[in-house]
Amino acid sequence: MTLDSKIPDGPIEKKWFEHKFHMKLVNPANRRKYKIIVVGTGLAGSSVAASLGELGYNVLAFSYHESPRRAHSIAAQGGINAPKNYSNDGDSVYRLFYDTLKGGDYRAREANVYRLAEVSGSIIDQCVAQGVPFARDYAGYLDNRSFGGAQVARTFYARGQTGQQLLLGAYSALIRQMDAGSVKFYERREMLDLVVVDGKARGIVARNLLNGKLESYSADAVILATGGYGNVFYLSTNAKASNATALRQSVLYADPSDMHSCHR
Amino acid sequence: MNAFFAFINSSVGKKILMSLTGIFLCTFLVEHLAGNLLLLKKDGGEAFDAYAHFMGGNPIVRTLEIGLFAIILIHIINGTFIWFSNRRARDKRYASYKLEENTTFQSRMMAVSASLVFVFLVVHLAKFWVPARILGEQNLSSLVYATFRQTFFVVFYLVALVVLSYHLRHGFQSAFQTLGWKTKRYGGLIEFIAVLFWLVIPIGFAIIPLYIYFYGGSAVAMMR
Amino acid sequence: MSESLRNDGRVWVPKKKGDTRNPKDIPESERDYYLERQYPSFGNLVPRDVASRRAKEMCDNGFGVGASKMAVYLDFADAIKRLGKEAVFQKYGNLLDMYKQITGEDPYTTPMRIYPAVHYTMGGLWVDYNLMSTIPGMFVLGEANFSDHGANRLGASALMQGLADGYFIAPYTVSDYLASNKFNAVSTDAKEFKDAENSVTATINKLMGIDGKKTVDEYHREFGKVMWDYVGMARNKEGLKKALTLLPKIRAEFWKNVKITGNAHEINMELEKAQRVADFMELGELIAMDAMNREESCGGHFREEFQTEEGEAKRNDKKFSYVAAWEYKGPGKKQVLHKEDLDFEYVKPTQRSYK
Amino acid sequence: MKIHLKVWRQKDQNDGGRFVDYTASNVSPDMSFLEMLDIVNIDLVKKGETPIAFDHDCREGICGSCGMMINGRAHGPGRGIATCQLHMRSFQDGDSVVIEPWRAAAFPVLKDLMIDRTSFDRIMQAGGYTSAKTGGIPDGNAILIPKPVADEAFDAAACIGCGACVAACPNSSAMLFVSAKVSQLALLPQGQAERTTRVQRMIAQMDEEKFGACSNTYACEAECPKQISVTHIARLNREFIAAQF
Repeated sequence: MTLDSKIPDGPIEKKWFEHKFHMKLVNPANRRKYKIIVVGTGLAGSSVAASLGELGYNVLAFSYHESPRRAHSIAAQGGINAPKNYSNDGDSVYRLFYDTLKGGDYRAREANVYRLAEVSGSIIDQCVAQGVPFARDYAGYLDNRSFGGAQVARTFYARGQTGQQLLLGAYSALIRQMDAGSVKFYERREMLDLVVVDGKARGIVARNLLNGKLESYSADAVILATGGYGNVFYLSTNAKASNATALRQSVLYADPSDMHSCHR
Repeated sequence: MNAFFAFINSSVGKKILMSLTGIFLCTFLVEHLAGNLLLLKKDGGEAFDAYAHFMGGNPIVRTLEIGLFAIILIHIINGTFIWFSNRRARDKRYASYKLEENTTFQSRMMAVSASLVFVFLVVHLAKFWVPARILGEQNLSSLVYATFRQTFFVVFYLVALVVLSYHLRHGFQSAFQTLGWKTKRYGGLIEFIAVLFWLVIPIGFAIIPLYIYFYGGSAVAMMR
Repeated sequence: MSESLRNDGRVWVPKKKGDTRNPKDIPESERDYYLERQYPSFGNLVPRDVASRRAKEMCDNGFGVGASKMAVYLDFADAIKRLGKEAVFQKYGNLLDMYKQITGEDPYTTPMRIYPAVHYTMGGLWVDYNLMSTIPGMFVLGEANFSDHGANRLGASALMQGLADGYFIAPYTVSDYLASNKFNAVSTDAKEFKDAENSVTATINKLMGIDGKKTVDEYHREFGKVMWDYVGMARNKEGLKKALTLLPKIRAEFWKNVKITGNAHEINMELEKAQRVADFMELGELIAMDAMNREESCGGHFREEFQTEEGEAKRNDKKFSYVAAWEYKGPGKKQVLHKEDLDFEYVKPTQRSYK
Repeated sequence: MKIHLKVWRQKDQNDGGRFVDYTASNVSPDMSFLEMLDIVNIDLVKKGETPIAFDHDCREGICGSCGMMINGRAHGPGRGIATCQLHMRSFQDGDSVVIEPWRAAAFPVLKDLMIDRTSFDRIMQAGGYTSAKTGGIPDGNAILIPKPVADEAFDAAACIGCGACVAACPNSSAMLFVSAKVSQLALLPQGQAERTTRVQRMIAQMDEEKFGACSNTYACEAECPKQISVTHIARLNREFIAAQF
């Protein structure tokens, strides 16, 4: 098996822009014909389910929690980075890209990291629009603080509950789509197997945690947003239910030894 | 009309109705007390009787009186309705429930104090309102003086006023909370005005039977 | 506790080994603000892999504080003096309250005692630029994929990556995938679904049928302790070797001796936990194997044999500038390593310095 | 420490349920209440019995999963904490502790101390959001929000949806929960477009879920782990009245 990262050509600041243009689109009228499964409704899962639902796809979202609002993204306290340079201390997309790559000790893909830095500004705008109460100064402007591994103040925060507030933002986007009928949420379901048909991911088998019944769901694409595996180390700040079960597939684990520590 | 029905039928709408009727009844108390204080005048009840006569004869007042009864009824029926639906909201009781650590005595006793006030109201109407309005009693002051010379009625009224005070201690500020006026800025002011209703007014009412019982009786007798 | 506390909190240990005095009684001159001393330009704001390692080092060398001696102080006294208690409360109030509830100590008056713990995993499922895994049609987002943080994640970037993937990347790439492929309707009655259901049922029945002596929690703790001790913040060949002999033993014992009560047709949290722990065990071994294979130090992966004179992670870009992706070959079988080389066109790798 | 427990055990939704006595020995004062239950559960499993089911996750007081009635108090003794933040140092050696699930018609018991709080999600679904679309959003600083307003909105947004307000309320009313969201979005400029329909729909859904009416006892505020103020309920009421015009 060869690993093709499919990184687009061109200068780094143009890669994502060009790639977006060259990607194929689904006609808005045809989108409802596609079914997409999203497993996990933390930050990544809720936000993608909401965004795909809004585009018009038929989304089935699964969580082993009773509600998307319980996901462990909630426990991230410190803040979220974005190179808005509101603090006028010389921040830029390139500097965030540089800091992230350096902070990661040069073991990440340049193109991915650049794209992350590039879109991160829009995340702040998105969250503000959802009503996330970021810290503000007296004039009403967004406030920033500094954070480990950077010499600029680019971290946006909501007291010490940034993760919770961002998750509630994504959750609100998700329930809006549930209200609109484009996303159907399945609570207390744990994905136990991925189903591959003709070489393509086409569904999942999940256990209904309330009655133990196995339930199968088919779709045209499956998105896993199932979080990390920090609980492999019993001594972890991760929530008790943070798990790796859904990851157990004949796919590749990359850099599994890079685990991460923080202050407790 | 549909929107109004939905509004009044919602749990918050019912509470708002409760608040509005409650506040109206509070204003009635002010008027009622002002009139009754005429009983303290040492004129053998003349001023009070004139007042009672005016209230009984004036068609506008009589119409308002019907409104008053309607509002009392709405307050009672609506309150009962809310009480029952609140009971249903908890299908199974707690084995251990320390509500007293989180709430005031008055707030827990609203249904009880309401029931007691209702009992009082029935006695009160039977004692004074029925003779005055239905049986055509002209000399209401004498009836009052006679009643409050009896120890039983004085004690009964005092107890009722204490219960009413408790009901208003929670009810008055609660009405403003339900109407959304108990904000950080005006909460203090509302608590301040509330003192008038749960303390000053009940004391005002209490003075009348006490005064008659201890002093008024002889004073009136001397005038006659 | 959150890393953000290091913004205004100062990290220190007593200069004297095994100092048991109350922190308030230790004068300034006898405190070692070691992060500020060792990293004058970043000070308390060094990345978390560095801060964690230094804290561990301080404790390992006998400078740890508290009853367990496995903690360092994080002190807000200066910040409170400079900004006032109210300002500190505004910024960190709920974190400090949380600490107070856990420990019963007031962080506004007594320095907090902190120690590193696992918090986030940088590794994950391999995905391409479109966030698609090696299985067509399966996308992986957020912490579950490996892609953006490298060997160490900067603070305040986890939330960023989760939302970037979800709002602004996957909606485009998933659409592209759907538009580029043809899909026949697949019913959940298809053989592939039935097979998957049967294999899941078999695993559940197997777990329920063991009826051994030890609880899932006990295995999790036992396994986790081996992971923490030998595959944790600092690793070496000997330790990893030991872990790789201990871990399979624990796993084998788990499958013979775990006890799960109740049945599989009701709410059964023990069964749920058992399934997760069974997976952790396979994954834990893989982590150890990968750590063994990567003979260099980088970010959160710290091999004691590979460090600079100053005790920092020493990379070996010649040999290990690649993403290690392991192919799962079925239970009990050895995973196969695939490599994706990392090219650096814009930012040339240098020795990280936060001095 | 030794603690005597009286725990509500209920097999499933249809089971009548009953109290069962347990003893937790070797409890250290530094343990959290949930860690104490973990120990009881390990003993139960060893004895071949089913462990006590209770919801829990982050154990840092932020996810809102845990919650139980402990000696007649939502989240147990103490103020401003969730069950996971309650520590055994709040009890004395030999104490008796009664543990029950939240009781409300809108929160059916699933098993033991686990309840179904999806009614909260259905209320949120009825309007607890802004209609922000993904992308195409103005810059975060294009909307100025003065600090006092942002702070007050935050106070409301701090709700973790644990249900303690409902559990503590003598009427099982969800007004504090609903008001937290309505108040947050009513304060912020982003929430203005749906201000009217939001409050009407959310209250209608709250009533449909069979939560009780608020009688302003303020038991909710007293037991809220995030100490959300009842002034938000006042704002909810104001919003509801204003929505009629």
